Amino acid sequence: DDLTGTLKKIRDAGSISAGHRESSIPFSYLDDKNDVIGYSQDLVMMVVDAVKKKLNLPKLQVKLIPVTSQNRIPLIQNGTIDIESGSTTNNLERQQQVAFSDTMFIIGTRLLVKKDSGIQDFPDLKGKNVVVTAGTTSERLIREMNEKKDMKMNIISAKDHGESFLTLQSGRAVAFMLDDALLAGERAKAKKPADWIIVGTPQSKEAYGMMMPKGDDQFKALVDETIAKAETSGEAAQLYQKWFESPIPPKGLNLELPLSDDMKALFQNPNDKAFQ
Amino acid sequence: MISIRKVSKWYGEFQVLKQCSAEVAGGEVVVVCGPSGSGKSTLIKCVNGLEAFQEGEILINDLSVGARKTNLSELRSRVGMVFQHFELFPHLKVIQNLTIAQCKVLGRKNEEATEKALKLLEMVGLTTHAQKFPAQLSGGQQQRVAIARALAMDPVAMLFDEPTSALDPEMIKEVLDVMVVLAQKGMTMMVVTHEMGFAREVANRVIFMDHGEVVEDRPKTDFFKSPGTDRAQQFLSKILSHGAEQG
Amino acid sequence: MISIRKVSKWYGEFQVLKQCSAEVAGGEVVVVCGPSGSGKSTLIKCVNGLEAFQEGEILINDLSVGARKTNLSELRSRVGMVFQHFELFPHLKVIQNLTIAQCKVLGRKNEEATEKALKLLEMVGLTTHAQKFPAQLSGGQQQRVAIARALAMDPVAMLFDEPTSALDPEMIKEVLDVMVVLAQKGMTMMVVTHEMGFAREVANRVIFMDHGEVVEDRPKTDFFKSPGTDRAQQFLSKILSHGAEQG
Amino acid sequence: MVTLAAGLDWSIFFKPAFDGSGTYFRFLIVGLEWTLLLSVLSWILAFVVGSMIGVLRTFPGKFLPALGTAYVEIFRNIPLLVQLFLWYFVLPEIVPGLGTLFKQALSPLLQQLISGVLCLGFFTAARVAEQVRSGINALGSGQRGAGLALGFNRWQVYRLILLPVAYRIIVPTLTSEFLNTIKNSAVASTIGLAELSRQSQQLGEFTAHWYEAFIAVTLLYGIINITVMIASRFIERAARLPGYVGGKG
Amino acid sequence: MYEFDWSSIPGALPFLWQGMQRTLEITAVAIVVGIVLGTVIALLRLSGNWALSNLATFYVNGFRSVPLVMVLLWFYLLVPQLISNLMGQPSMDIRLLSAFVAFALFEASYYAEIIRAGIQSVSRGQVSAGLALGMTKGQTMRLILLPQAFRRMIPLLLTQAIILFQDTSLVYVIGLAEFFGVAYNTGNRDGTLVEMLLFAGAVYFVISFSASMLVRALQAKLAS
Ligand SMILES: Nc1ncnc2c1ncn2[C@@H]1O[C@H](COP(=O)(O)OP(=O)(O)OP(=O)(O)O)[C@@H](O)[C@H]1O
Ligand SMILES: Nc1ncnc2c1ncn2[C@@H]1O[C@H](COP(=O)(O)OP(=O)(O)OP(=O)(O)O)[C@@H](O)[C@H]1O
Ligand SMILES: [Mg+2]
Ligand SMILES: [Mg+2]
Repeated sequence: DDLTGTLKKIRDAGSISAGHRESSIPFSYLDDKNDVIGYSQDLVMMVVDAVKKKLNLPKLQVKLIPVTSQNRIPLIQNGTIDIESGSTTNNLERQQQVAFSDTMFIIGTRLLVKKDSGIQDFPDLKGKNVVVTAGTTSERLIREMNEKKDMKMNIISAKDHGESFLTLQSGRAVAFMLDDALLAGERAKAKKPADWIIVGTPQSKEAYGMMMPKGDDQFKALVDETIAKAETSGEAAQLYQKWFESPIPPKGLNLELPLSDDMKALFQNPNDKAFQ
Repeated sequence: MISIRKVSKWYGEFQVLKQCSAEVAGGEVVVVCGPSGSGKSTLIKCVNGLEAFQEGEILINDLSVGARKTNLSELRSRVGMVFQHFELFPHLKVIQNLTIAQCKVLGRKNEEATEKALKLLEMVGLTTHAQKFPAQLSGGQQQRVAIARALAMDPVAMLFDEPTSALDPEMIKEVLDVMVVLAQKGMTMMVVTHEMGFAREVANRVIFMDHGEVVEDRPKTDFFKSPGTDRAQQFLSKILSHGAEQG
Repeated sequence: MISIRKVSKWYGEFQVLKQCSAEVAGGEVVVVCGPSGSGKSTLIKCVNGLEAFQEGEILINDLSVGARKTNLSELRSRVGMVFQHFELFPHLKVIQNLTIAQCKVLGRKNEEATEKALKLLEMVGLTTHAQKFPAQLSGGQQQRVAIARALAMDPVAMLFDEPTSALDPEMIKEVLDVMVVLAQKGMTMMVVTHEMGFAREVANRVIFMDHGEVVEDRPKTDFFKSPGTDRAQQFLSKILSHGAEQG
Repeated sequence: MVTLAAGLDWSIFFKPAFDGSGTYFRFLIVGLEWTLLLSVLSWILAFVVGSMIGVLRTFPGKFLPALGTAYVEIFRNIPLLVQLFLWYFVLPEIVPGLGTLFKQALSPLLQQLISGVLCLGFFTAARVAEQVRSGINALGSGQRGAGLALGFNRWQVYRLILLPVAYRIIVPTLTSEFLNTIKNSAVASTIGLAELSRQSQQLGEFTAHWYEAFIAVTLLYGIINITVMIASRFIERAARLPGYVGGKG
Repeated sequence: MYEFDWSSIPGALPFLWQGMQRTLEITAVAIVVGIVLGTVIALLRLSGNWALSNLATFYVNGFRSVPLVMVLLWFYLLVPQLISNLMGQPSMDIRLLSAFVAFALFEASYYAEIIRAGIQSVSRGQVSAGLALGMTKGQTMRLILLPQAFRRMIPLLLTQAIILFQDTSLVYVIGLAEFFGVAYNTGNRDGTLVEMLLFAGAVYFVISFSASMLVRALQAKLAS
């Protein structure tokens, strides 16, 4: 028949390799039984089901492979994984290297601060220490802001979100700038989550998508179709409810992040547009 | 038996051996002496092919050491060699030191090799030490084991490179005694040594080397009575003078 | 001058020195000999405090070596010591080897130290080698530098621990010659050596050690004529026999 | 691999970096500078501390060498990354007064640098100590005896006699320890220091050209390595003593 | 004052144990393959053949000049392609396989140097003695040189193995759940990074320290 690219490879191998993250709460992470769970993971499993159906392979083997921010793009490129679903921002640079599915989530970049710190918004950060995770859009944005508005901030960039939050907790920084959904996830890890709040005007919007090999229209069409159907049918909204407005493993905390207008718009009109 | 013919050797630019010639007939004992750095060790190593040389020829029982087609391993197994620093194999027991080459090179059975080894240990007076490791023996004992190890291969000739110079004075005698016995049994021997007492007792001829050259090669009595050259004269007076009042 | 009184020393369980006593008067030359491992080196190291001992007493010019209040560095700087393996400082030129302790320990000016050093190099016949590094000298030359280095501190006595046993036979004489000159100049010396020629020529007394004990301590002529003990007799016959036919 | 090589785009190194500091090439060079600064400072600390510990381990008696041994065992048997966390995150918290002062009085960059240098320095010191000890032991007891016999005190014996020669003997192993320090300095990216490996990661994140980033950083480490090795050859040659056949026989 | 929260540890213990097994697997494979390959490379370096010895030198210097993290990343990116080119989709976990390959090749370069130094530390006289008895070069190497060299190297080889054991912690960069990776991820997920790292550090210390004590005891025994 007329299968090409990834789908053909999946059928020939009898298995699909899906990349996931290990601690991107609540998108893609390991629970206390070492199972991969999360919003993005639920969505990618829908994609897997669609692949099974399309290839008529109910017993298709699913290989879950943890990836890091460093190797996720090369691993798509060299074919080790067929699809990656975590918390990867769809942007123009990355589109040069890989293909992105329809958007599964839209975030705004905001600040996590101590409740009693008195910091309400970005202008309050003048002359303060701010932590970001190295390589994130937030790092780019905050450095630009520092230059343009001459805010004299000390910008610390830590290796990963966990270490950024540790830097915040140890008092080395007064604020941690990151995607609001991930900040909510970080806050959920805190020893006293109630001590921390997310504040500030969103500085940018980012669209999360699944990554796939570039130039494989057949596979992308199948993935997009699956995501679009989930979003328009209300299944995605249910997933949202499950991961952002209910208690989640491992500690049973509720992120309490209400559905944003951007997300509502997305669910009505699925698309694969990047914001940058 | 051993015939060294106009052998020259260079290390890079530096010429260590200059047209050296010498003959050792079967059953003869030849002592080689000369100042440090004169090329004695190099010459003796050339004889069993441990060092290559660029010019000349060395024959052992009419087999040419330098020739391509000569099987060096086989040749070496028939010429025993004893080193200044014994060079026993420290990871093997004394008895294994004596049997390993018999088994691996000559292909002897282990029992046969062990029997031979024990006989030789008896000869050098070390039967009781067969199960020890070399490090557990004194220097003199180690050197006697080394001699036995070389003999175990049934060599047609033996080469010695300063076999006593790393020994304490009291141990020198026990090693020399073994060598004297060997000589008296008619073993062909080429011995680099400064022990002139030994030379006087058993050598047939003395070869004196200096700066890579064989300067003298004369019967021992001639040599000791009146060395033919000034260099040998000087050398002899130096190494004998501080022991002059001995004995 | 040096007075060793009932000194005992243990390494753990093992007793190296057993109640050793000996006296060396000013200007006297005493040779210490004995089989390997008998404790000669240990004894001589105890004399200038390089090894500690547990019992007994050693006095140098009435200063007790073992005593707490004795300034060991100062004491050592006044007793010269020469080692078997020369132990020149390889990173310093010959001249610096001779001046460094003069400057750093005795606080002499560099010019003064250099002058002294050159005088001593002349005495040992090595003036032309002042600017070389030790490794560029032969063993005999190195040992002569080592003697000069010890002399540079104006020692009241000199200790030698087998100063010639690491040397090639031809170099032994050049070192012994220097030592003979020293002895003739009236230096107090305690010399561990097997060179019986040297002992005969300059020693006043010979001390024979075995198993950590001072077995004999007698004037040299007595000692050589008829050693008082079997052990010394045996030892002498061993170390002399292989050189018996020499000279 | 062939298809991949064709897809590599080297022009990204001449595009402006995300933080406006210049091109990405310049951006990597900044990382290289931090790597070198961190490594050199750590090395100085490691050399000084390591020499002291190494000397301690060659002292007579029991107590002082045991102290040196304890140091070496502790710093050698905990993974470097864990040690870095201890220095940067844990220590300031459990030493209340000083820790708070450290966190508040110093700029973040300085905190990172100091923690990084202390961590790498003390870690490497354990390894330098072993080299120094083996260098001193290689000299045998004779040199020590000769020094003492001339009336030098213990300190002078080490300073004037033993160490100058021991250092010469261990130049090659010290070189490879320095190279290790350079490579190990990559852990400092964890606490946010913008050293070479971190910059290459940033380059990958912001341009998505991961392969180019990996290749560039691998090459840069290779270049540092070759440079240090060449430099060490010169040091070795300069330190070599005339007539002294160092090394093994 | 830092409030420690050790609550993540009990639940994570089974996974930490699994991780430790992985760690030990990688260590073991790297030691065995590393020593075998390292011996070959060391022999090549000493072979006297210009081309072979330069090739071996290049191998050793190449691996030693790049941080282990980069080696791991490279192999994780390259090994899957090579494998699938050679034998189609592998059945084994590709990360584990990459870690095996990367560590084994990397360690071989370190072992090669240790082994080379070990061989060179055996005096030349031993070679002469072997040859003088009529042994061939191969026999001399096999029966005389290598047994002595290995005996001398054992402490160094084991010490290197301890370093290797600690270095395996770096495979967390390729997302393989070995001991350190499990500890790190658990800490990261639960916000107990400091505690989990301290715990991991303690475990590494206990194991490495005990091992190095054993090595020292062995060394003392070999020396006597
Ligand atoms: N591998 C080598 N490379 C260069 N020169 C060498 C080498 N081996 C020996 N020589 C030189 O060759 C000369 C002769 O050396 P050889 O060892 O044969 O002398 P020798 O007479 O045995 O001296 P000794 O009495 O000290 O043992 C010496 O000058 C020595 O430095
Ligand atoms: N540090 C040490 N620990 C234990 N035993 C030692 C130590 N140093 C020396 N000994 C032992 O003490 C004894 C005397 O040694 P010493 O070096 O004084 O003997 P020696 O008479 O100088 O022998 P040689 O002629 O071989 O130099 C020997 O049995 C030796 O093994
Ligand atoms: Mg020789
Ligand atoms: Mg001695």
